[in-house]
Amino acid sequence: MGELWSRILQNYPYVFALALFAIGIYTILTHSNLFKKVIGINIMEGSTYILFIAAGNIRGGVAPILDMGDPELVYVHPLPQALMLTGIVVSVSVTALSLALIMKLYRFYGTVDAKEIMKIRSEVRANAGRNQ
Amino acid sequence: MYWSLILILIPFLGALALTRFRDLRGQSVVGIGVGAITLLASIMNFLALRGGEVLNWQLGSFGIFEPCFRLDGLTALFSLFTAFVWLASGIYMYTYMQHEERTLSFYVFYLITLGAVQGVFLAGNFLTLLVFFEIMTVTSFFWVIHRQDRESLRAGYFYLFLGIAAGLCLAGAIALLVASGTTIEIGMGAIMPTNKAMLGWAVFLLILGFGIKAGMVPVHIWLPMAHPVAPTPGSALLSGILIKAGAYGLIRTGQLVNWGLADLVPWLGTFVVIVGVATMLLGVGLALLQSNAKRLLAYHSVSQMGYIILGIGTALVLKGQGGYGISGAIFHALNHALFKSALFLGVGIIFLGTGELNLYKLGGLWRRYPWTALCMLIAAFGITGTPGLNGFISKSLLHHGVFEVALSGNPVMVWAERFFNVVGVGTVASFVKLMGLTFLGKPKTTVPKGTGEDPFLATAMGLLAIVMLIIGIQPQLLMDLFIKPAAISTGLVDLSHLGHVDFFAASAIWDMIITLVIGAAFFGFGMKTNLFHYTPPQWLSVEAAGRQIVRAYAWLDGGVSKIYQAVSLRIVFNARRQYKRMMTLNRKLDFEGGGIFTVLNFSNLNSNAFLILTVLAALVLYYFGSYMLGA
Amino acid sequence: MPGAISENLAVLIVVALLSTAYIMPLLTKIRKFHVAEFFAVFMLALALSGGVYLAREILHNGAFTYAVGGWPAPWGIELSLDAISGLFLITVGLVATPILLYASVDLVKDVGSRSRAAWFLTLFLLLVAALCGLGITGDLFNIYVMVEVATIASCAIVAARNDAVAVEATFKYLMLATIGSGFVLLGIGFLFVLTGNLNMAFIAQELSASWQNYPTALWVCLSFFLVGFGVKSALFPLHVWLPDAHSSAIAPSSAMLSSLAIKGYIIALLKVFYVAVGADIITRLPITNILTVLGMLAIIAGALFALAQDELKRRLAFSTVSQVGYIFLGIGLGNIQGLTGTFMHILSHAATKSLLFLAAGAIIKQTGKSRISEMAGVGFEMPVTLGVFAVGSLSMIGIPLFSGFVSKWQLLLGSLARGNYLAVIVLVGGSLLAAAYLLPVLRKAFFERPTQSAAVTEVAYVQLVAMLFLAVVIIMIGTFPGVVLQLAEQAAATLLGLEVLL
Amino acid sequence: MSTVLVLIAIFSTTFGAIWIAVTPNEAKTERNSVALGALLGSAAIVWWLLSLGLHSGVYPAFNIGVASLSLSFSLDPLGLTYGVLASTLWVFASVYSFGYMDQDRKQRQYFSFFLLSAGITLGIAFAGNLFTFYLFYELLTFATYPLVVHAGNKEALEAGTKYIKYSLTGASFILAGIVMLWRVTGGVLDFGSLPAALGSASPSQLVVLLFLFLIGFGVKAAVMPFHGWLPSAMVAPTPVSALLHAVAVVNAGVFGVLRTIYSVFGTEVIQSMNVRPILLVICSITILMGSFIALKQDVLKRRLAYSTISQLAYILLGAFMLHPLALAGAILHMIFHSTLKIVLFFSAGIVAEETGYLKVSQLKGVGRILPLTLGSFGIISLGMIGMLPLSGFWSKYYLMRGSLATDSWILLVVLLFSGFLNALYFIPITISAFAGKSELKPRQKTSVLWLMLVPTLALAGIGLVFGLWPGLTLPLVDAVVAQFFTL
Repeated sequence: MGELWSRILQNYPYVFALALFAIGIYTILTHSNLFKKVIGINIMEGSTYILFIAAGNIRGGVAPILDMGDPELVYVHPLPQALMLTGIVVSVSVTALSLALIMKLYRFYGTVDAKEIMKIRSEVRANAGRNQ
Repeated sequence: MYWSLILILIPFLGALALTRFRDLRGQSVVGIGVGAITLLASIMNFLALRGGEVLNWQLGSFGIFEPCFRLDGLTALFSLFTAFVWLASGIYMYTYMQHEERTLSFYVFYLITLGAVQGVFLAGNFLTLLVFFEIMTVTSFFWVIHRQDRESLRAGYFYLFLGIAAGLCLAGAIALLVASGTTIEIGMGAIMPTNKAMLGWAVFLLILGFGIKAGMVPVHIWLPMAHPVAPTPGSALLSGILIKAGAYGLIRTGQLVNWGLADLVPWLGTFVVIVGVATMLLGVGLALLQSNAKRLLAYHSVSQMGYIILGIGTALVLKGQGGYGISGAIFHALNHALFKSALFLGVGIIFLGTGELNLYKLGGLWRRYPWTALCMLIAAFGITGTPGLNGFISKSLLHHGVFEVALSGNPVMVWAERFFNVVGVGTVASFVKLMGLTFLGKPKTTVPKGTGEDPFLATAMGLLAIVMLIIGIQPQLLMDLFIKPAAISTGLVDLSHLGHVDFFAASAIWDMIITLVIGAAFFGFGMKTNLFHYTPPQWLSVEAAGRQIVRAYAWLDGGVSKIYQAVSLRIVFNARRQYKRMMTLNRKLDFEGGGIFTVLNFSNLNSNAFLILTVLAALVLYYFGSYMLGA
Repeated sequence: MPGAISENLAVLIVVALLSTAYIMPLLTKIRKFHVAEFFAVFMLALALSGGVYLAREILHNGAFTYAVGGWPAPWGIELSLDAISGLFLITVGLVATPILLYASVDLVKDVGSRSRAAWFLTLFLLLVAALCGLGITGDLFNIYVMVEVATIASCAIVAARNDAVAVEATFKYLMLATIGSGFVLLGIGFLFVLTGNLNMAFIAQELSASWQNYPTALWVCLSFFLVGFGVKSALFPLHVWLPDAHSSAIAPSSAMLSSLAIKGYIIALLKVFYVAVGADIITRLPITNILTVLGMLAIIAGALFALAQDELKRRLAFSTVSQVGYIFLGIGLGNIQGLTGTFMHILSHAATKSLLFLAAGAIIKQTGKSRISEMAGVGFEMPVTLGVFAVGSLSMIGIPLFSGFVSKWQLLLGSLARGNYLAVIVLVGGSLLAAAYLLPVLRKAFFERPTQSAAVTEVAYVQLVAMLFLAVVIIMIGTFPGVVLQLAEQAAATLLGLEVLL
Repeated sequence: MSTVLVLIAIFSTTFGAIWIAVTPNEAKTERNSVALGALLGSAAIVWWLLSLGLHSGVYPAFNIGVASLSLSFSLDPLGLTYGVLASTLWVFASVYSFGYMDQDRKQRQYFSFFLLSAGITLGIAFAGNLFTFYLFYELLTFATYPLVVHAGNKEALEAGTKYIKYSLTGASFILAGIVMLWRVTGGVLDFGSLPAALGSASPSQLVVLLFLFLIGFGVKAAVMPFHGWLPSAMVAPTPVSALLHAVAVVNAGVFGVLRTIYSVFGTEVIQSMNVRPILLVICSITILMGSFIALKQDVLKRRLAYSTISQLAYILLGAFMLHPLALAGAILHMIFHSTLKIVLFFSAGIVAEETGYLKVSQLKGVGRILPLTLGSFGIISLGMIGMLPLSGFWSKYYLMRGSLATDSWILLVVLLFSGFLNALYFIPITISAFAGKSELKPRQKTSVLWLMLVPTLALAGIGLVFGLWPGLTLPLVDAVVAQFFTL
């Protein structure tokens, strides 16, 4: 048991990241407001950044700039950081796209609440279903 | 051989030619002409085998099917009297057909059937025989339904279906014969069959098949129905000739098993004897009860065929010693052809005049129809076996045969001998009835003018009568000329005692006279006690049994189909319902408001995300589960 | 082809497509917008020819890797060009070109305005480029990037048709896809944590050495990948977004999504499972059985859902779910025939489903009827369209001489090789169900009297040409599968790490 | 050379179909001439190939395509029998259709699919491996579907759906069987080398395989549990029902069974599996039940359909007896039953066209109006019963001999009894047609009627000729028997 605790304490960034991820998912699930869903998405992706950075980080490591002078320097793994930059870009674009869509939806349905939208749409579809 | 070809082909060609003639006169001329040609051809055939050799020839080999023909004493005899009777009835039809409609079709089938029958007699192996046999069945069927009223159609169906059954039996028999490693050549005896059981069944099927044609009990039912309803010439030929095809086949069957020598089919002889006796008894018994002249004659055909079958049976029992039986059978076939057709023709003449077939409504017609009465009287004496007429000869031959088997002391055979005499008595009685009620007494019906005898009818009757007389007076001549060669060609071993048969021995004649007297007495007794009006209960008849079978089948079939319907409908119905259910379920999964399915609803974002998580959780849990179980 | 190009051909294809994509918006102002469209089509055709060239190279000289910018792995980005990428490049080019050709006819009318049309082209080309990238990439970083690009692009082209249903569907698609990519990212993160590498070859080495030490972690990350890619490629229980998205988009978008977009993620999944993690590990884990089961479920359930639909495009969308099941079944079988079947089915389903969607779009556009029950007698008015629709249906059912049969055949062999008789039954039953939901359309169209005969004409010749091209592709693959089959077998062999059988 | 000829024989009709499909619906003469020409051409080539094979023993065999699934064609006596039969009868049926379809609106569709299915049938006949066989078998279903639903009304569509359902299900059984076979034999599908390759299979595998194939083909051969589609498919135009549902399609199923038994498994394997009793019992049940059900049908074509079901079982019976004589009987029955049954259908079609009567109970006295039609019907129906001098007898004769040679007596009884049942349901049709009086007026013979009448009479004549000269088929039958039995 204690051994488990110690493991968790060693890898606390990962635990933290997973917790954040769960929170993000939870947000997406529980909130029917589209904006909140988008926020949830962002939280979720944020958690992954933490995960990567933590994985790439080394205690006392410096930025990976080649320096012939000092061979003992420890570099931080650059790859995850690069990846995360991309990830940030991606999440931004996703957010932008989803916000645009939400605007359109508001224009069409007059609401940003998923349940409302569902109700309206299902009525339309149900009528269609009845016709067939 | 060319004459045989002519025998078979000319009728078919004649039938083709007939279709050109629209008028009755032309048609009948063609009919008579063809009949004459066939008669000539059969005579030539007869002359062709003086010296008693056997002529065989193949009509080319068509691979699977090798039609081959055979000409020997038996064949020649049968084809000869066939052609003769056919000619006679052809002449008769010249007048008779003026009172019928659709004469063309009748004439066409009349000729085709002639060719077919000749083919049956001339066939050299059972396949060839079967070809003509089937043709004969179908074409003669059209005689039966010629009137096309309900009764004749019903009779026709019986006739055709039983005929087809006979054909199928023969087909099966042929297959069995081939499989049993024996020959299907006609006129050959089976030698060393590889499979005796198969041979036995083959012979049984042959007996059945030919027996159906020969009106053998219990498959005789078609005969009393079919013969009366046909137009008179048709009845005459059906009764006179076509059933002889069955008899011919039976004789050949006997020959196939070497007349019981080497016991290929042990049970055969006794079986045939019993069947023969049964046929005789039943035929004559029912004949006594008939009031319709034609039906009476038809039942007599049954009983006379019984005589022939009995003769064959005795020959089979005596294993090659049965010269009497077989020659009697052949002789009786010839005689029966003559007098039965004569009788039918005579009745037909009366029917033309009076339009009446019920004996009890006829009477005193001998003034009106003297010539007919005379010829019919001769024929009646013939069939009752009065000394001095043809029937007497053949019957005494048969009686010799039966007597010989009876000597063996086997109770069956003894009783056969006794029944033989009883049937004789019955025959006499019924013919006294026929002749007496028809011609004697006071007239009960008025006969319109111009419907009496005319030369053609008279000629037809006369021809037959004369031949009968000749046979009756000169039996030995006939024996040497026709019967012996025929009997020889049936492969009999011993014919020595046929040479010196004393037909007119006092004892034989005495017996016959006694029979006649008893018969007459019995007729008187029957008339007094209204015995002849007794109708046997329906359930006794074979038809009734058949009807029961049909009803049972219908019941069974109805039940089965009901069950089938119920089950299949149920299945289909359930399948439909389940399908509908599934489809509605799918729609619910697809639309909002799916009741309990809202959780999985495809259009609902939250539930979808939830679904994804559950899948993930399921995966991980599955792994841990297996992990724990594994560890 | 000059050496400089042929060496860098792999990356050139992607780059060319990307740059074309970015040019498109600039072409809005030119007088004849068709020029722009045909330019795009032309670029796609070029990409196709490049893909064919690469495939030939790979077939003859074997697979090779290409270090982008000359930086070797693990620092540089590595493209691994093997039979898989060759096959997928061909697939993408072969299918995307006719789709865009079809779209180009009245794109402006479909999406509303010229500028929107131009942006549509951009997104389309972006999608194609991303798919090509997925085909040729060799490390997880790239996979992630390409997956994201593909996701966003496909979402956007769904929304291209500017109406409520489309947008709503798009939003849902976006949300779920993002969750999916979140999982994918987590999975990549796990792999990175476990191995410290993002290059698949290296990861494979690391894992094969030391995977027994942390099976649980590996399993969890595999599940992340499965769910993440499963969502994006509409594996059965996760397919929920697909019907809405694919049925509400305009015909070319639906065709593109249903036939190619999904396959991109499947290729990615294959690479992760079989290249990064390695065939021996995967086949030893129960995940393959899970894939098989899910695949069978997908085949049956998708078909049943399709049966229930009356809207033609929706029915086709659900049929996609069912067909994806075949692909996953093949992945789960994990033997050479099964994976060959998977690749063949990726190709044949791409061609077939795009053909069906295009034909359906043509019907709906010309007759204005979107429901099957209204389509009585359409076949007499649009014989060519319905004819190619018939070709597509037969291929989907898996009639010999059509491409569908080849893949089904391989899958059947694979499942028998696995001794999985249930899979055999499911495959056969699945094709029967396909007949059940596709043939009624033809029956309606060809053999039932039209209710009222509106004067309906065929679509434009260019569109007919596009559809006929796809039909010919289907029949050619079905009749002479030789080369393609060889490529697919080689791809399967590469995945399984067998030496290439030629 | 002969390779090319085979391809021409198969695909000439296909080209004809395309040609017809592009000719306008009005160009009747062009269409008819194209159809007749294509069919005659292919039939002539098939006959030539047959004579070549029979005289010089040269049977062309070749492959198309690459990789594992190659289309392979190889001719053999069995295939040629079916091919000759189908292509010849197709010619007659096309002439008949010219008359029958004279007033039809969708003649173009009809004739193109008519020709298409002719080519496909030849493909089935000449297929050299199971895959090719399956391919054409599958295609046949789709090519004949339009002919079945030609009427376009509700009933026809339902019948067509039923047809498709049954056929596709059967075909999927076959597909499963083929794949399994592929596994078992390691990729050998050629008929020539299959029996040898099956040596390694385990008994259980063999049984599963056999039943997969038999069920698959049994659907098209209308064996009893799977016969449901045949009677309902009778809504098709008469030439179609005649050709497809008495000759081509059903015989394709029968042919498939023959292939399965003799070319795929080989007699030794089947013998060793001792499944023979089961199969024979199924066939006997089909024979008898078919006849019994036919007795109750009042619609003429349905009655014919059930009689077809029972007659096809004869062929299967012969195939399952695994004896040279029985096989000869099966082949003969395949030939003779087709030639006879097609006449019956043609006559029924003429009656329906001329008088509009479909029911047996309506036929009273029609024989007076259409004497030739009903006459040929009556004569040929005697052949179906198995009466000489008609060809039907000889096949039954050989079947009976086969059943005796294999010591299965009961089959002899079954054959005879079903023959009698045939009589029970065929004879009354003719009799009532000729006996009764009909209120219809006899009409003059139009050219259309002659177009329908001539093939009917010709085929009836052929039936008679075969009855008197059954040896004409002997070389073919001998070749087939010698192909599978070493005598």
